[in-house]
Amino acid sequence: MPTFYAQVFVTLKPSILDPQGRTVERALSHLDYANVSGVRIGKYIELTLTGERAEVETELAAIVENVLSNPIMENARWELKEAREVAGT
Amino acid sequence: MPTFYAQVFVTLKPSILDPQGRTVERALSHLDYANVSGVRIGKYIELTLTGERAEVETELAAIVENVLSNPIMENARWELKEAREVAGT
Amino acid sequence: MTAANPGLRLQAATFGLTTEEFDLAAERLGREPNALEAAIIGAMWSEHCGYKNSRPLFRAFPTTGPQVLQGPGENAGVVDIGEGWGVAFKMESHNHPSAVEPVQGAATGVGGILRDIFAMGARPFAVLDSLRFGNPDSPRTRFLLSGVVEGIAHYGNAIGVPTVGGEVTFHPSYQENPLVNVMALGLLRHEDLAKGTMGEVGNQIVYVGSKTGRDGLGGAVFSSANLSAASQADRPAVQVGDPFMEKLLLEATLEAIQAGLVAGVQDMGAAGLVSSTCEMAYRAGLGLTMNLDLVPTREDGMVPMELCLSESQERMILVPVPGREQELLDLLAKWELDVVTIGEVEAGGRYRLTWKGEVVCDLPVALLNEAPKYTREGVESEDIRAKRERDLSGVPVPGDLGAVLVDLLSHPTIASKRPIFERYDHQVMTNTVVVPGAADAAVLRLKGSRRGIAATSDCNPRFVYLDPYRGAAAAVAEAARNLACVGATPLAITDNLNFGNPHDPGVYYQLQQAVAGIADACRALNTPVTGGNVSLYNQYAEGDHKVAIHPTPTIGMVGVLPDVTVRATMHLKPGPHTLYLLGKHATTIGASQYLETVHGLEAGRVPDLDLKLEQKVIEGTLALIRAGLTSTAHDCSEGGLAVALAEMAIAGEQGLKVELMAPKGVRPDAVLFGEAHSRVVVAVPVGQEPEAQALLDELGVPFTMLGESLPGSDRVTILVPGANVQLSVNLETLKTAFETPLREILG
Amino acid sequence: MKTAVIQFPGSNCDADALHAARLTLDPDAQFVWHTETALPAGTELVFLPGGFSYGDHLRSGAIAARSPIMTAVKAHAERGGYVLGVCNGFQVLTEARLLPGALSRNRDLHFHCAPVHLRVENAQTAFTAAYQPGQIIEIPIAHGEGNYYANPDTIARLEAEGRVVFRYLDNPNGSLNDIAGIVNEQGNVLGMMPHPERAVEMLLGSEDGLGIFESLKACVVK
Ligand SMILES: Nc1ncnc2c1ncn2[C@@H]1O[C@H](COP(=O)(O)OP(=O)(O)O)[C@@H](O)[C@H]1O
Ligand SMILES: [Mg+2]
Repeated sequence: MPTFYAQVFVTLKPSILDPQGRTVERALSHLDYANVSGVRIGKYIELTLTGERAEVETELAAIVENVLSNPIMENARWELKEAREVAGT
Repeated sequence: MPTFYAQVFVTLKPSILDPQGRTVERALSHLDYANVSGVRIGKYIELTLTGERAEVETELAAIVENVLSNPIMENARWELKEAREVAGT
Repeated sequence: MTAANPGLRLQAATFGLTTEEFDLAAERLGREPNALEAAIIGAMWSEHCGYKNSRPLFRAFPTTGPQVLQGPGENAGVVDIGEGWGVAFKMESHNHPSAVEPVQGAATGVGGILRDIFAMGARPFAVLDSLRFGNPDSPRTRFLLSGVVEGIAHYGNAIGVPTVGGEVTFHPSYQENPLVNVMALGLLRHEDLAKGTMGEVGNQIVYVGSKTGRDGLGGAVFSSANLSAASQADRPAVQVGDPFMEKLLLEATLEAIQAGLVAGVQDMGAAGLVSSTCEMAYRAGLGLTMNLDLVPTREDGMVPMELCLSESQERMILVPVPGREQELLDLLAKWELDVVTIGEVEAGGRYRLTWKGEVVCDLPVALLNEAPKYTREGVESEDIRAKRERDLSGVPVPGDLGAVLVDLLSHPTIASKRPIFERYDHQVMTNTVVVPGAADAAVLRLKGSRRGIAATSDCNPRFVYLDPYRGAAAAVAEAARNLACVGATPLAITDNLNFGNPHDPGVYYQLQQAVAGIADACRALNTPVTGGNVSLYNQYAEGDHKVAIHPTPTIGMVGVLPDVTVRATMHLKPGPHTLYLLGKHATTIGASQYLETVHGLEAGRVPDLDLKLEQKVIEGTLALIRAGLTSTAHDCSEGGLAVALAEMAIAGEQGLKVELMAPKGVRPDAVLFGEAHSRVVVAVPVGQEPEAQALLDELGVPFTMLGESLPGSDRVTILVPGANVQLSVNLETLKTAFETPLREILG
Repeated sequence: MKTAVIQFPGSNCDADALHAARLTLDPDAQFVWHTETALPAGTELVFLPGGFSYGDHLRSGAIAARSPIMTAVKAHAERGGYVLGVCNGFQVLTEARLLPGALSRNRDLHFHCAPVHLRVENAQTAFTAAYQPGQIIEIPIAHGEGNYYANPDTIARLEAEGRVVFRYLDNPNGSLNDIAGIVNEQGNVLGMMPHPERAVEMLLGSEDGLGIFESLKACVVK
């Protein structure tokens, strides 16, 4: 059965302020890295799934929606690559 | 001066324990999402920089290395897109 | 048996062995060890596991007494607190890991000491952290301090053991090499006391907890090796802790011990699988064979050396009671931990490891556990002697002593640590009766009993630096005094000996003298040593020039309150009180924080320590508290009497007025800020003075009346009539000076 | 009032919750392990304790909210049974959608353990009847992720319906509208960040948490 590598990106909704991002931004300006703005910190999740593409996609969508993110404050998107497409793996 | 959107991906080095990933993986199996393995949880950071591409790239590299990631435990990679290249922004 | 490699001897150093040690091992073994065996010997003979430089000195320690249920030699000591209850306690350092990666270094330090406690069959119920950092204004110190505090909070808060006390001091000698000493206490019923033994021949050896990865490889060696630019290369050796996994391991282990399924248990700490299993075999006087192929691994392609020495966190070795193996395995499986039987206990005292069907290690258990012991020549450093003997009569008395008081209160070593302990959950488990910052020691109640348990950790490194014997003894005395100040009878200590490189005669002298000082003080105060930990090579190599830390023998002490409702705290209580000093006024500024902070001098003699007087002051303090004649007590330490009084006023949000009747010819700054030992300030409700004084006289406790508390007033007024000095400072000014500094450092 | 304290792996105020419940509500209060699918017969109050269920990995409360026992807890709540979620228990309730909104990282990114002052905004709920309206009480907090968020409509609704039960006088974590505790529409589910179970004995410094347990007790008597 084929193996897929999934990358999931979870970010805070734009309307919600991101204290961590703000802190990093402040730190950066103190360290005088100028011209930096809009720092937002989210999650980057990697996982491996096996199965036919169709089922894997449904399962991943469910996992992202029900577990990996909280729709009240977060947006999430994901990418799926089949193992053999992935160079060097 | 051009504006760039940077995406930074910070992941734990392969040989470093990822307690989060381990716990999430086990939880997923309990929620019977079968066939999921190799869950690793990292950071996904977005930021905006302005300047000429060359300087922006040097600055970003430094920021990622010194502030956004902890080289003792983490690997980091980044992508840079110039604002006008980015669709819908 | 994998053949020995002739070239190995030349690489002895890579295994943390000198060529002499390598030859000694080969001689005892009757052959050259192979590479794996050499690495195992190197790890077991490292200071951290083998105590080759320190153990011989420990003979001086008193380790017995009716209150001692378990002395040195196990994972932690245990004292009897009555009613069938015992308290297991132990302190351990994680200095070098914290210097490299403060968050994980400190977090795994907490995890490690907690495992030592529940390996005794005790449920951890309190943590104290003793921290030392360099120059408070340097970015590195900010980085280390905030990282270490975050790490301790992360681990302790998550696993749900309150962090109820500790100390934080700043001195340049810790700039590159901070100290992170963590003490943990656990509660057990006498009958549940567990031991780190393999039990009897034929017993199974069960591995439980996290899988083994390449974490902190060679950590035991790493943490005993000089910290230098080379430690950049050690960085992948960082270990990551998981308090969630530890919580499961804790509950599973205690459930198994209480169910009577466990014949022996020990955590995998420094030098991981090897040190735990061969210490257990040694204690049982037996041998074992383990199959390394069965070790659960997190990564592919791990080789025996990695499997043996990995310091992956949250792992234990359990030895089932014969015949109940399956019950134990089932119980552990319920907690979703990796559980594997990896070997069996044998007669004959060999430590045998197989891998891929081949014997890869076959060593005598005794050889591994009997590291060579070194007693060296200690010689006091000339320039330290010179500093101590320095004549201080020329030091001017500042004009504005009120300003000095404010300066001292705002020195980070003295200033309030609230910004730190507010990041620790100090109330989880709902036992914390006296919270951090409220008194000289933490007090916890014991549910279902009237008793209370008190704990403290203390050391004044400046004292130890200037006079290792007296300074170390003073640390024990201060710890006992701090317990008395909350109403607890001191029971026993654990120690954490943080020193520089023992090959340096000056450092070895400090170690020798400090151990002797601890031993004598423990005898005098009837607080035996139940265990401890040694951390040497605490120095930073910059080229060929080495900076050793101040010698820092941290003392952790535990005491018991017969009735937890009968206790004292340091804040001045409502209503008029008369203030007394138990003990005698200070007569010297030698070795004081004042001398260092205000005059930039780290010099002078450490004040005399009279342990009989100390005992009297402790008795007097306890008597007053238990007779209900005071509920306010605070000892004098850094900053002396003036700082102690100011702290009591700040905490009580009221003023006070005292007259310090010092002996003739004593400098006022000595009376105010000198750091004489054996002094406690108490507040007696107006009207009860006669009773209080009678009691003190009866006990033969020297004391002087100082003055009165001033409820409703906002001025702290201190007079030294002998030197017609009067200082009077507004409470708000003192409060701000006291409360701001650490907020600023921590951001 | 028959009380069940839910235990998740990583709960660490479970014993505290049980101790407080036995002291104030139900001498026979019991633990219920997260893998159970049913509550003990006759359970009237479900107490979701504080802690770091599943190590707070991913999002605090996220994994616990999806464990087997929560199905039974939801059913219990729908039947009108009482549910009290404290700290991590509050986080679990929001993740389980038994309460609106979410709790995110404290504004200053730090864990805070300290006594805080709360105003009792609604003294007519099953959890607060024993307090005076507007009464100021002192209860400890101990959390790193207590920053309450909900979208503007939800906040408006919570305020309009008097479902903000406790409000911080001095907001420690950045919660919108200084919200410290809220109830669901039916008023039988309370989530709060402060720890009332740490404030039921003078020996530990405050008894201001007793009101919550006394209120609940009164409910069954009538
Ligand atoms: N400074 C000391 N004073 C007294 N006993 C000590 C000291 N250092 C170590 N010990 C004892 O030696 C034994 C091994 O110490 P250690 O290796 O720190 O324990 P662990 O293996 O749990 O880390 C323990 O029983 C410990 O209490
Ligand atoms: Mg140990």
